[in-house]
Amino acid sequence: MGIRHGRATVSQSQELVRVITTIGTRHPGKDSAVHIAEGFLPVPHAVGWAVAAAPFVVHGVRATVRQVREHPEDRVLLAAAGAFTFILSALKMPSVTGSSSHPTGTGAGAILFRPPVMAFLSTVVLLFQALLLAHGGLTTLGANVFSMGIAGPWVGYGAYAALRRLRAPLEVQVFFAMALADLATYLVTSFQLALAYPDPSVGAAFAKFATIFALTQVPLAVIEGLVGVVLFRVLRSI
Amino acid sequence: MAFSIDAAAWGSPWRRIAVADKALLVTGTLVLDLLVPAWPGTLLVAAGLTIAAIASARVDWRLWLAALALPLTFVLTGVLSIALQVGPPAPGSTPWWSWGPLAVTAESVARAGTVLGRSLAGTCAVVLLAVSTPMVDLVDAGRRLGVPAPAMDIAALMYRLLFVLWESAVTIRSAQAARLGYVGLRRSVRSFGSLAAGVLVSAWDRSRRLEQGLSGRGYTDDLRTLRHVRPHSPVFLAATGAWLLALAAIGTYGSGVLG
Amino acid sequence: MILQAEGLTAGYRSRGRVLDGIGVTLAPGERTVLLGANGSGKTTLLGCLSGAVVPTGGVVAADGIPLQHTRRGLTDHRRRVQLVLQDPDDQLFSADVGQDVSFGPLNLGLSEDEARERVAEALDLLGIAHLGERATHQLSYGEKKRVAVAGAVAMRPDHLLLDEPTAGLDPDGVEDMLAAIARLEAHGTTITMATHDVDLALSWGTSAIVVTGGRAVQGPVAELLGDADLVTAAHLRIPWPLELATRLGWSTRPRDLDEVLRQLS
Amino acid sequence: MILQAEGLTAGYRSRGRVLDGIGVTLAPGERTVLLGANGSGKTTLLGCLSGAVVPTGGVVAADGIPLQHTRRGLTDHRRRVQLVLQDPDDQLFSADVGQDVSFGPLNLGLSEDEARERVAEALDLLGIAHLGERATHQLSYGEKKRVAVAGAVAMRPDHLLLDEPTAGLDPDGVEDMLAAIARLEAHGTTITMATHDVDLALSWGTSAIVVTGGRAVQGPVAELLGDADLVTAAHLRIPWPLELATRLGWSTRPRDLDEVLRQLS
Repeated sequence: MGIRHGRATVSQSQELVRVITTIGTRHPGKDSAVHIAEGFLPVPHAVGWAVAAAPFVVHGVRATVRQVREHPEDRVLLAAAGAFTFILSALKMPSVTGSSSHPTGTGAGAILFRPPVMAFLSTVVLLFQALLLAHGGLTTLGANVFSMGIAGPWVGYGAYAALRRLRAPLEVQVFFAMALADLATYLVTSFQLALAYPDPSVGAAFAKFATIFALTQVPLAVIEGLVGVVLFRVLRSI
Repeated sequence: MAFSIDAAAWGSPWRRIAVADKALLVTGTLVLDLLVPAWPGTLLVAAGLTIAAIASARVDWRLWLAALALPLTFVLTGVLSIALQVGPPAPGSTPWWSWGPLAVTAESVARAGTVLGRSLAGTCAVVLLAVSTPMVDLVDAGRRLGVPAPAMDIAALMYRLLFVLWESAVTIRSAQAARLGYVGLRRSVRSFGSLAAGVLVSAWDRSRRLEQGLSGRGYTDDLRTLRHVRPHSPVFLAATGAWLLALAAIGTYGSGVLG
Repeated sequence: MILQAEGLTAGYRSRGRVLDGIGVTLAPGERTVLLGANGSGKTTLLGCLSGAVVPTGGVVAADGIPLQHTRRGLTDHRRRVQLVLQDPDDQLFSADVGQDVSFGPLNLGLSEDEARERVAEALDLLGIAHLGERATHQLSYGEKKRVAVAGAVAMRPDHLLLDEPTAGLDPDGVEDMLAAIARLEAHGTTITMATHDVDLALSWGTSAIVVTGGRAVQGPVAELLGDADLVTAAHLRIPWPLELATRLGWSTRPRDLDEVLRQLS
Repeated sequence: MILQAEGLTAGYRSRGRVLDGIGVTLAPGERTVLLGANGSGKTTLLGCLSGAVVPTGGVVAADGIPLQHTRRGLTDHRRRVQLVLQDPDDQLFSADVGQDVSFGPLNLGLSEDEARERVAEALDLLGIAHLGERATHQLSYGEKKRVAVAGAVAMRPDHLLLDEPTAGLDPDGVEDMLAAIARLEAHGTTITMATHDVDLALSWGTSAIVVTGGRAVQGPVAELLGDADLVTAAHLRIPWPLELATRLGWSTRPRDLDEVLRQLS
């Protein structure tokens, strides 16, 4: 036995087709339906959502800075938390429909690290997603931070806190925190799109966007909730 | 080796250009992209940036196309949703197709076309920044802009840990798949949940170890390092200026002609 | 079962082609060692053979039947070929050892009793029956490595591919791992291991695959590792018994200390 | 500078006492190898010597002056003693190689220009000047390991403690690392390394420290590694040249292939 030679030559056009069709298997975070892509929002909307998100992010940065001034070692821990959020959102989740989908992970983040910190970490995560995965955008960053970094974590955290007060089992708390955080993110995104393209009215447009994205997002939210239950079960057993 | 955009950025000839210069090109283009009439403005933007990317920034054309295709799912879903109207068509619109409360009109298709163009051109601009500027350079730029050091330290560490954790995630996932953990939805959800837990545990473990490693290197508060100093490039700035002016001029002229 | 690869190509856009037309054969009864520099593509090759990596060209075949990268094809393949990677930390994802080892059997659809039996058998073969109820994060590195192998063994594969099974172990740990591997072989499993340790490769292996420049050369281990040109090209080192034999002008190829001593006396 | 430990005890709540009264001396001009089984406490001992781990008892002293575990005392100590951990991912925090290496010098309070000079010197000594602007995550394992050493070298320490510097490297990578270590020695740095590779320990080291059961034995490397009782107790293995010499009844202690050949001829 020796070295084997011979390799098929692939034409450029075949190569192109192959690159485009296989990128999803090699590239994390190919397609999620929840981040508004670059160029999708008119200038007033892009600016408006950035202004709306800014106070939360600034508050998050302040909270984070205060925390690491007191505990310098938390710098690495918080970075690990952010990296975890990014990785989770870049992983392909099992899906019912067969289309690939990614968890938002903001529900778990909100429970583990609290919403203010998540506002800051999510901003960095979204910036990384825009620049490392061409996922989301820069002019749409404010809108995406609002839906994924603010609305999602607060709704998730709210559900978690309310169910905790009601003494619901941990599994139930986690399921609803994760699922509702995901749902809230997608509903806010639908609302943002409806506001930008109110055709003919914001209400009708919201119903339209919400319905179309619901096809992928509702099963996804349920699965994300179930994944959360497994996640916290494993964490508790360690 | 999943992050091909990042890999391209580290080897880009445009890495030598100051981040501020590139930021001017990209943000200027992004703003004009949203302001100029979409057709033919956005096509011009996309074409110009593609030429700049492939001819000057030496981006592999396969990577360029693949990166532009990444937001495709969202863009197509979004654009088709905009083309589809719900409720009675506005007075004066030209209906092309209707079914019950649903309608597609010339105006809604035009709007969808506008968004499609802006999204394509905008994605070109963001990807051009992404393939020519590694994250560390952007973090340094953030520090110069006065973002608090701890926040930038966390962003920089996040970027570093990302790759370490990604390796873990890929390994855990393939180990699970090898033992048939992704056969059937039920098992898949369980495996994915324990994958998430595994990555989180590994994140904690890594952060604790890195914290110890750093304290051995004298880490007390800020993570001070040397920064790359890249002078402004007059040629690049002149070209950027000319490009933005041309875009603005065509935009103004175009809106006069096309209304 | 004979596991083969032919004309295998694989690569990543950022690094170019890692494997560039590779053909190898893993036959039952052989002990194959896989050698090559860091980054030469050893791990990618193991990934292709196990089905974890989809090659860009070429085929992987089990008993002559090409592997289909469909859900069905991969499931069948994974029952017969198992890969254990170098770092055990990322392969143990359950809280305790027994749970982790039972992951595969339960996914095969076995009953709890059958799975329990498989777990006991696998732990036994690896010599770690006493660890069954321990928490995975409390184990030593060497114990973790053996648990990771047990997880694959519980699938009862025909072929077990091990990436650096002895790396990072102390000399006693290496001996324990090799003893466990010998028990697995006696149990009918064909073992292939990738290693940087050329002395170990020579003393343990029968067949060798040397990967260099995207290509692979396969042959008897003592022959390949004694080939100075190949060893240099592959950034390896000639094992000391072969180096000693060459320098003394022997025509034999001793594989370890005992064979050297026999030759000397 | 002589680095010493006396009566050192250390432990973790979960594992009990790891070091139980250890005394060692690291003298300039010596090449000390630290040997012991996985979990024997080698890494803990290195941690104590570098100041990273606070011992529960005993002292670490530099030129006879005991180390104080205050911020001031530790800062002084770290200028002179640097530890490089086994896994480079535990120490490299920056995604940019040059920036990472500059961390130590800037922490010493050096100016940017001086720091830049130190970075260039350190990368040069490690033979990785070409990696200065590369991304940490794109490096091979061997390259990462050398960058981690460069980060310590940029502090210009008198003593460099390396935990498993050659583990996981291919034979070429091991050679590159040893060549870099030789340059550092020529530059005046005293090197101590912990390793599982007894053959390497014998051929490279002059003095050895064997850690077993919480205690340490220090002596000439060929003597300790030829001591069958000690080697067995410490879960090690006798290096092949010493084993060969014993089996052939030689009175000499050859350290590597060349010395074996000289004896044979």
